[in-house]
Amino acid sequence: MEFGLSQEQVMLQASVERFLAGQGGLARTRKFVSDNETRATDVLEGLAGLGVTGLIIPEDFGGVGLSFLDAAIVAEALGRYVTPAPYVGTAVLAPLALMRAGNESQKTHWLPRLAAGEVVAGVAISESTGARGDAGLTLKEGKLSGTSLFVIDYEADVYLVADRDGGLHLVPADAPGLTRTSLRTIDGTRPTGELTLDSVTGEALPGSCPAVLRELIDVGRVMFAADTLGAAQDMLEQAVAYSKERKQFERAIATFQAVKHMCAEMVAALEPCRAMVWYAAHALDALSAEASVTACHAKAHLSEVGTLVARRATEVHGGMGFTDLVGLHYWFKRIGFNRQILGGPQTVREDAARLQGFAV
Amino acid sequence: MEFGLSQEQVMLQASVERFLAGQGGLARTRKFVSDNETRATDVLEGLAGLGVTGLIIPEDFGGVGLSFLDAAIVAEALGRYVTPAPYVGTAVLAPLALMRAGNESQKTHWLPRLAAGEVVAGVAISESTGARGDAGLTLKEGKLSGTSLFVIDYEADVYLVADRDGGLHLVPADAPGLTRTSLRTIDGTRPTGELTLDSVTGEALPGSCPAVLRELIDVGRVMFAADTLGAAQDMLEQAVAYSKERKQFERAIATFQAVKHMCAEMVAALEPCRAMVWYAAHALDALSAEASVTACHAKAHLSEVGTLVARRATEVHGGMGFTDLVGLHYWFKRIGFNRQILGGPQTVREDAARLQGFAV
Amino acid sequence: MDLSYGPEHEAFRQETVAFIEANKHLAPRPGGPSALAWQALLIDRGYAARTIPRAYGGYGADPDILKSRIIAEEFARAQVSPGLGGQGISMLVPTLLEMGTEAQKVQFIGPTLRGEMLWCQGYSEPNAGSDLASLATKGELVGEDWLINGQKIWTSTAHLAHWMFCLVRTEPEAAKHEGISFLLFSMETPGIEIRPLVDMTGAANFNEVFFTDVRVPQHQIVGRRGQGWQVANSILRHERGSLADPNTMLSRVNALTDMMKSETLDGRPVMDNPIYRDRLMQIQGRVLAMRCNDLRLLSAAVNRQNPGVAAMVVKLQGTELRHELEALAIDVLGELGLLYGDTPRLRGHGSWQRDYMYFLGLIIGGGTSQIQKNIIAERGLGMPREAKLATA
Amino acid sequence: MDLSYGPEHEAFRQETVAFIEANKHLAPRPGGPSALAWQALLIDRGYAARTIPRAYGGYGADPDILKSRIIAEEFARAQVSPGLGGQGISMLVPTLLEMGTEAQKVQFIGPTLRGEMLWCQGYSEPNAGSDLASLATKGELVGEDWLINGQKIWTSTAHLAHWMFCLVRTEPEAAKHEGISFLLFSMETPGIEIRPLVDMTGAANFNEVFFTDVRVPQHQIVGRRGQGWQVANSILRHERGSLADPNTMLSRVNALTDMMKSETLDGRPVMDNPIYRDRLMQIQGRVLAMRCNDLRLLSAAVNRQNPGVAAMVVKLQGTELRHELEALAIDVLGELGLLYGDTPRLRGHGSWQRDYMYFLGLIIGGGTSQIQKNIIAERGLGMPREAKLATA
Repeated sequence: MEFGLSQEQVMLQASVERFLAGQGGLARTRKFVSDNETRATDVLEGLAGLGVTGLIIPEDFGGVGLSFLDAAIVAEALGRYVTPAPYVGTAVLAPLALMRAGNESQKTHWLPRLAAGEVVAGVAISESTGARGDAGLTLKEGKLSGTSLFVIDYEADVYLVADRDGGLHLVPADAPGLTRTSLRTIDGTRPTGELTLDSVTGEALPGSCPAVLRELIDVGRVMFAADTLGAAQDMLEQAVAYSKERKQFERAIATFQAVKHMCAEMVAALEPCRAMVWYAAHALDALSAEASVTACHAKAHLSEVGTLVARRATEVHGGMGFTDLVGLHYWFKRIGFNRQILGGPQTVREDAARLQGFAV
Repeated sequence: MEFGLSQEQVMLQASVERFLAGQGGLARTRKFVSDNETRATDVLEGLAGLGVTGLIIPEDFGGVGLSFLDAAIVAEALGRYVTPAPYVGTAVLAPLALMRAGNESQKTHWLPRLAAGEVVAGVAISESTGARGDAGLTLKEGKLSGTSLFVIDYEADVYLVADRDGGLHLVPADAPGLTRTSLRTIDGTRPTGELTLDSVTGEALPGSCPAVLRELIDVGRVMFAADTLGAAQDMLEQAVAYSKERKQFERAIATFQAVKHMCAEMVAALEPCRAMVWYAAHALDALSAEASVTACHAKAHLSEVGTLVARRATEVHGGMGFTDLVGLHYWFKRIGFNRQILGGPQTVREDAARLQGFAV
Repeated sequence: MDLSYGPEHEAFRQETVAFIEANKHLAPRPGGPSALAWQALLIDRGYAARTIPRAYGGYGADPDILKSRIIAEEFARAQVSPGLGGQGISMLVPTLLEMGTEAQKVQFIGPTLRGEMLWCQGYSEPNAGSDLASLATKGELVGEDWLINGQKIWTSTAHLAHWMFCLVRTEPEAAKHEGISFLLFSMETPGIEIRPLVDMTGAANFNEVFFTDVRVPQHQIVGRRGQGWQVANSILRHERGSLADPNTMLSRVNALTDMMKSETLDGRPVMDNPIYRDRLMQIQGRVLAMRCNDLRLLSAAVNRQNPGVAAMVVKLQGTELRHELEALAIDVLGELGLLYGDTPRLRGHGSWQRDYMYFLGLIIGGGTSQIQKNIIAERGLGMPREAKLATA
Repeated sequence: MDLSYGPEHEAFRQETVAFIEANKHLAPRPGGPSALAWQALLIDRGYAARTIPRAYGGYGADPDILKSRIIAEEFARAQVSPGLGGQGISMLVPTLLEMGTEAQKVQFIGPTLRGEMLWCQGYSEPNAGSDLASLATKGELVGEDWLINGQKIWTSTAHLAHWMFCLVRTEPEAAKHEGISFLLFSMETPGIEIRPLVDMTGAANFNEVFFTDVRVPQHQIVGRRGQGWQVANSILRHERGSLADPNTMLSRVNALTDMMKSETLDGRPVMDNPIYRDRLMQIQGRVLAMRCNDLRLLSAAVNRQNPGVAAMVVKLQGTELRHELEALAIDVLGELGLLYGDTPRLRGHGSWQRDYMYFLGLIIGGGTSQIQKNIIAERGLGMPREAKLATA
């Protein structure tokens, strides 16, 4: 009985965090955003050096063959440092799709490149969790047409796209008939955008099936939940530290009961989320019967708690929290992004209800 | 421009409150509950003496011909004193139904008796806001059959009942084929129960129509909202007073920021509700286009705020709030009753959405 | 209960409507008539600076709250500019009328009303936020001048303003609230540096302002030395309620309603989703409560009654409600609700996200929600002030 | 990550299951076997009083958190009584083992474990609730006896208990926390009066206990004079987490789910209502978080790690969550949710309303939510203690 992280996992997370801190943390993020960078190559290379880009890819294909729990604690670290690097798409979902549904030549071609960080893969599956307007991709006579919005890790070399029937395809960024349009969101650390396909010839993953798409969604949701965990934990810590420093009425504001209770409410809501994210990630690895419902709950619950913490931590900072000076808003906005991507809380909870047969 | 109560209205409410205080307040309520009284005749007579039983009945029929706003401020007073007397059914909804849909002989027979407080009328319309299980009344060949639950002012001499098609009927308490079953709820101040009808001959109100039933529901909702306003206001005042008296850690607990903020949150939520109840009642009187939606919002919003205040006021009292010693739970439970009767907040909000064409 | 404004006021409303109809082509717009000319016309006809004495450049009418409300309502309904606002007109002018010298009134009120003199407010400092009275910007009397050194923050329009009204600590020996003076000075005085303060919305809605040996003539003080706290406090309260106007909230609810009808998710209007619909109804109900409360406040003002706690809760409830309203819009839009800035597919010009953040700023600004709750508990409910701390 | 209990413990689970299967006919029930005989069997076989030394009437096993958990799980699963509980077994016995004299251990532990000696706890007083250390019940040494005068409140099972463990102020001159002693006495001692304390659920779950010249032999003290606060505090913490067991919450969620499938509104199952369904999913998700947190605490206990703040938040979050869960059930039932007591159409034996109120009591009791937040902020987040007040 050992519910928690192994020594190796603690070390993995620590080494990623050490790298992210060393690489500049918030300063690096600010630069990425203000310079309109599209790919933080230095960060990506550093992460590749730590094995992060090949984290879940089997060793046979050049990766390190670790678990979803390992992937989740890396996501947590990236959230904590509001890191502007591609991850959930390129390091988790795209490799996973290839591992589950790719044929040998696809695996042999793509997985080692992804593992090495030589190639970045975007993932276009957001219509599978709810299509806005007329978005959606249709496969007709082997050609893909339509639009897919909110591509995860949009600034990519190749895209994994899902069609309306759940089929998965690889589409290179320079494929004829593919038009890319960048979409700016509040979260400058997560480039996103839309793909418009006009009779594009993609490369189908032959093992595609609803179960694989389902797993992609589940895994993606847990990763964004983990990202929120890290971001919210950092905001909480910043708020507590600030409250001990900041003086008003001749005393540190941390001595005011209202401020203490705001912080207590934050940690009381957030701390159980840590175990929840661990459990949900472990369920992806080892408890398949529970994995989908647990992923939904982790995503929805972390979104709600993350929103609460983002707001309260800002409030504890008073006016400073609202400014760009302390940069707290990078975390606030990242949590906001994580809330909506792959389905907002209500959408995801309805999914949980459906999975249990409570709704049609 | 005068948004608020007239001098006469202020005096009316004050005289009702003075009577209720003089008649014993909480002590009278405790006796009513512990002795399992079915009708607080003394209270009813006193209210009749003040004109409350005939408040909205025209002077021609022995009443005082006042408005729904007057009826609402009386409801508020009754809530404030957790008064165990019939009111919403017998003094408001039954007279209203007769005034709107009764023929002259029905009006002449019933209204003066209701106004005098000689007769108590129960109102059985809860299935019109949501039928539980197989509850509901069917009219077939002039005979009423079926069950109606949660009769308002159940301990009555005559019942106003609604059938499944919205037809309204009067059924005397001793009508052949009528079986009455008392239902105990948390709120001991509001006797309720169910009626089972087996081919009962009622007296139809000839002017019955969906619009009249709609008005009954709207008016009833505003009255229960007003009752919650009074009950919640009293709980808030009790909490503030207690916090100034109660000492822990060598100081009045009112000096603790956590306690102050709990009280501030209560009043901040509750104070705008006063204007809302006034407005909703006035809309029943004079703004017919808005009346139904406004009634829904008043009922739903007061239910939510009432629940918050009931809980927080109890918390401010600490352990004492949980005991029977201070009797705070009479208010807590009355607010709980008001929340569910004639539709809980979600049901009522969906009604508001339907009325605006947002839902089917 | 009488929600009508009465015949005299209804006639005034007709007049107002007619004026707007006849003159709206003169209202300012990019490339069109200027805001200053429009302001002059409005003052001349009594639709701006209505109750300011003619001697100081106003219209000189008797105060009539309903007429003021009617003007606000009708200009809003017609979506025509109601003239100039800003802290000079809304805060400094009333202050001068109450506490200024005759010379100050003559010098400052007219140009301010006409829009020739724009003001910014120098109150908050980095270490004096909720605890404003601990402000440390120093004013020392050197010869005939105040010599000012220090820093202000949250100064909106500092980069546009001609003048500043400013709280400065002039009596360092006095008790905290008694050592402050209220000074007026030109923003062109040497020694003033303005730095824009970018906030989470991405805009620089505010500034930091730094003072290095800024010289201000001795007479440019309002009230007496050390009386600045009282001067400032008499108008601070006006600022708070205006942050959460329920009529603006209602138009946001209506915009949200329209959006929920037109946006689709998986091919169905979002309004068909009962959960979002229920949240919309919750918000609509709460906005209705605040609108009713606002009617009550208006009525109290007209009838010269003290609205008590009903007025104190407006800022706390209103800013929170507005923040939640915007949050619902974002949830309803899902990923589309994340879009911000210059981007395709942007909804509502980005206003949902902007106001979601901006109203979080307002929950904090102008007296944080925590400070508001203290005030409501102490002044509204008569609960005791925070117990005094032992001097450590 | 390893959620298995390992082969040794799985074998132990098999044994436990087999024991329950073979012996459940001996479990107490109305008109059947007695609770005392069952308790004796459980102790004899190591399913109760498992780690209490044999010398004092226990089973004498080494502590093994997983085995204790397995026992709890399997008895719960089989819905068979896990033996006696109560404040004697859960609170006094651990206290005596740690701080009692040999004579006290011998005298009290055995009969307590066997259920022959029931205890109640005399801690809270009307003026000593959140501020327990301000308790005023007086113990004066008169000859060889403590002479006790005062009053306790919130004393559950006082009317059933044979003995009380009680905090009494014996050193009125000492500092607040240093003047308290921990005394044991029989409830049959003359001068004790018990009054039932009816609460909002309508039940008398608690009592008030009054002491008038109650004489307690001098040696019936645990620890030294004035050391009572430390004695009591070492076990108070254990009480708090147990108020919000996530596995109990899970069974309530399941009961609520079943109810939502079976109840109908306007002819359709309530589960078809998307708004109630969403609220159910919210609660289910939050319960899941607390269950995961509980696994983490178990793992920390097994591996002798300090769970830190993860343990401190259980009472605050759990009681709130349980209260909201019951509130949802009431809303789902609508008017049916109001029914309470002996009445037709009652749902869930009235448990929804009862637990809704009872858990509001628990939000307050055992350290109010406000006190919990203080503790979490100070001990969990290292925020400073409440600043000292000036002596007025």
